[in-house]
Amino acid sequence: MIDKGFASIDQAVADIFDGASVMVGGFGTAGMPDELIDALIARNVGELTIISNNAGNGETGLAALIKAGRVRKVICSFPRQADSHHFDARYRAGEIELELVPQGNLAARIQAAGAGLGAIFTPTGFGTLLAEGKETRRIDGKDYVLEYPIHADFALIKAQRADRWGNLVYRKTARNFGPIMAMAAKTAIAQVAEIVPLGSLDPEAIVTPGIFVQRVVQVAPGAAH
Amino acid sequence: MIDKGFASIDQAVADIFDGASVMVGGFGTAGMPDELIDALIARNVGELTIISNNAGNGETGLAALIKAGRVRKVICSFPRQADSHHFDARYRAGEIELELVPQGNLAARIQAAGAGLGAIFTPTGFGTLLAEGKETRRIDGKDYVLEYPIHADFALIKAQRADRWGNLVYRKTARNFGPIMAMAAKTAIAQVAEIVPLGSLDPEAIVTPGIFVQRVVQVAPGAAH
Amino acid sequence: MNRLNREQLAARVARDIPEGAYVNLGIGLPTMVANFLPVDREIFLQSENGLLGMGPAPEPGQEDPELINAGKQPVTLLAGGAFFHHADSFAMMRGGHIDICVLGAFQVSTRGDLANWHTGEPGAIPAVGGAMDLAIGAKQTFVMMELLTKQGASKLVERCTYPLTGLACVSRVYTDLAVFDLGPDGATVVEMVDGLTIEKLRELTGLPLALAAPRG
Amino acid sequence: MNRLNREQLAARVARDIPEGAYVNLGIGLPTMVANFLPVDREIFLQSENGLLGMGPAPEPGQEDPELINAGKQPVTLLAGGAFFHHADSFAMMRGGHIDICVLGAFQVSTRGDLANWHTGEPGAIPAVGGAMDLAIGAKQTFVMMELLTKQGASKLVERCTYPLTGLACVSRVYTDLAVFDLGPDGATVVEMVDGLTIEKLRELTGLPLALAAPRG
Repeated sequence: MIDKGFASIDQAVADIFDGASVMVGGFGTAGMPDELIDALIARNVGELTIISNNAGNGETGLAALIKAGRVRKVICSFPRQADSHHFDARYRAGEIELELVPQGNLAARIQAAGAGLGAIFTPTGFGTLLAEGKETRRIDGKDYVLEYPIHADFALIKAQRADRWGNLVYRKTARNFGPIMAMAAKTAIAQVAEIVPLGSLDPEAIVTPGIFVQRVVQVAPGAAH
Repeated sequence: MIDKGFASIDQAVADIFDGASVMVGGFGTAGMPDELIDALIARNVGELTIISNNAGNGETGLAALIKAGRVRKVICSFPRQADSHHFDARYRAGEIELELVPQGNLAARIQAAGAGLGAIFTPTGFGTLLAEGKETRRIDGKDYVLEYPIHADFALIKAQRADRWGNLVYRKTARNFGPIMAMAAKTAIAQVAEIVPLGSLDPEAIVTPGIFVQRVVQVAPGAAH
Repeated sequence: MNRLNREQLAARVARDIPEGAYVNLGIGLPTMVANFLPVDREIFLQSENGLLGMGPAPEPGQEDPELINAGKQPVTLLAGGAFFHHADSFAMMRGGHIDICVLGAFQVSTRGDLANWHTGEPGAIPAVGGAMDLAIGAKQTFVMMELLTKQGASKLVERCTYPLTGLACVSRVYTDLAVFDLGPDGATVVEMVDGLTIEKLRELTGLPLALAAPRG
Repeated sequence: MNRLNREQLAARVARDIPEGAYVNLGIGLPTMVANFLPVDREIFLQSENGLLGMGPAPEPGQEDPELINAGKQPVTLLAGGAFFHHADSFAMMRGGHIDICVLGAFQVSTRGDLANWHTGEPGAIPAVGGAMDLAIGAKQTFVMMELLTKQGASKLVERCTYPLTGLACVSRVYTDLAVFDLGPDGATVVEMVDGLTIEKLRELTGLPLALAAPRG
């Protein structure tokens, strides 16, 4: 019997290794897998490459991971925010590398990785600093930039409900990058509010089929672990 | 008030023009928008380019459109079937052009059109007859073929339920190409079993948001129109 | 000279958004346009973090941290709205399914180049978000901004000096002093506030502005 | 020499599919493998027309024309199954999420090239379906076929003469006479039916087959 459920959140992240590339879901705090990130911080691995839309807010989640000095590189669209002081400090100190990617290209490159494409021509960014040095091409009278897929060793995402096969449904705008990150990572780990019995998720409404999810772990809202 | 519902199926296809490119959903007969195709046949326009997975079965749907001599070109993955005699005859007579596309590339090219990409590097077909003459590239040790998006003037698809904003949900494996064809066509026309009041579709379970759908028309199962 | 205030400017933009339009309102000033959309028009607001059919801010106490807009403010969902993931959301944008995108700007060139993501100051940490995708994706990109900087320099320029967000992507600019249509032939003044003349506007901007023929 | 019949061959393939595997079974002979999967293993069958967690054929009278497999036969969905659209379905394939794909073949070369979509006969109408995507997408592609044509020619060949489906994509071939592992160094015989010798197999195929070391 296949059960992708993990009893503890610490076990779910136990094999994330030094130097791993880790996708982290969430847009701002919506969909941010805080408890998975806390468990990752507790593991004391470093030199991580983080792929996420932002680079942490305030003192929790990604910001805490960065504060703890575990991150070597961030691939994101929007690192600078009013309360992104931990990223800012590390970046200004030259301790974190930043690859800035337009948000839609970030999504498209993650999706391309999940779908096994080798590269995509996207119009976004053409003629800007963020396309400097990149291959471009005019196709049907419009200009495009060649962008490559972004794969990752792990994805940490947050969903609302899962079953033991790893099928996921999300909640409102917390969905954001979750479905495509699950597809693009070798090991996708989802923290969910509830693990429900097999067959209780509507097969027409499953957003992420279990094939894209390797581990699920139930996290009571606000629970310690 | 926006109401994408059309009272008659004939009105829903009334502006499909000679020479138009028309995507037709369905995999075999599942998801095939038979009534929309019948309405199209009744319109007597020709020189159509049809993008669909198959090239018609038996005597109905696409097969009838082809039999009626309305189709100049078919872009599909699997034209030849035991009962595809109308396509076979027109093709052998040199009256229909065929662009054969591997099914996954067909899906990816349609999705790329909907997503505004200029081209994609896909591994499927590399080194085969279907990639002859196409640009190829080795990326990270793997070989890819450059494929271009497939756009269309119209998409004819079948869904289960719609609301007046054009939101769609599908039924089982009749979903197949519907969601991506809706994205790739200038005018997506969905025949549905039921038009429901706004707000009755679960926003978490809407498969095709209304932005991708221009017209919906309710077709009672088996009804004449 | 009657400069439009922020509310008046938002209301002016809102007037040009037709019923049935799919619209993305950028962070900051453009977000205010939502407050002035005529209640008798159904207009679909998209937010690139994954919702379509965005409604107004919730009542106090009704905020849901998982129902936010791209500016990370709490919002609501209208009946008929839908949620979707980021790749589908940006497919809406990049694929040309959004009719109108309204953005703020540091500078816009007369041929429609947009600069709104980065001041290019040494030491500034760059952040782009969805700006570049929004700029080039929609069928029409509108900019709303004050025409002049606090120092009196025109933000409508011959050529942007800030790093670009997108090339030739802005079709119309709404400012506190005038509305401009942009294109390969440069900027055309579509309307001006009371008391402003085309000569004065040319002087303020330093640009050879054309004047649109009065509408029938 | 005990040639495996179709059922035995399907059972042999089924034995090698581990619990938890995501598997796509091609049209025709490979579809039969489903009938022999051990009931004590949870194995996920994917069908490229948009379902995962495919169950057995429905009871007579329970067929649903909108619940079919890629061979257009009526099937069922297991509890825990899911539906999705064609782009997501082929992302599962092309993106390497499917563990094992089992396909039929006209020919397979010793380095794993596959020919299974087109005989190349003059006048034949070509049709490819998902064959090329399936061939190159899965982590492992298995072929099941009779080793010899009716005329006695080996379908495992040095070099395919039929038009190719994919290059170097097949890792293992199950036939009625033997099982072969394929790779850059050619074909290795993993197992043979009772009464068959490596010498005889070399003679039947005309290939310099290696013999795998017996397993511990």
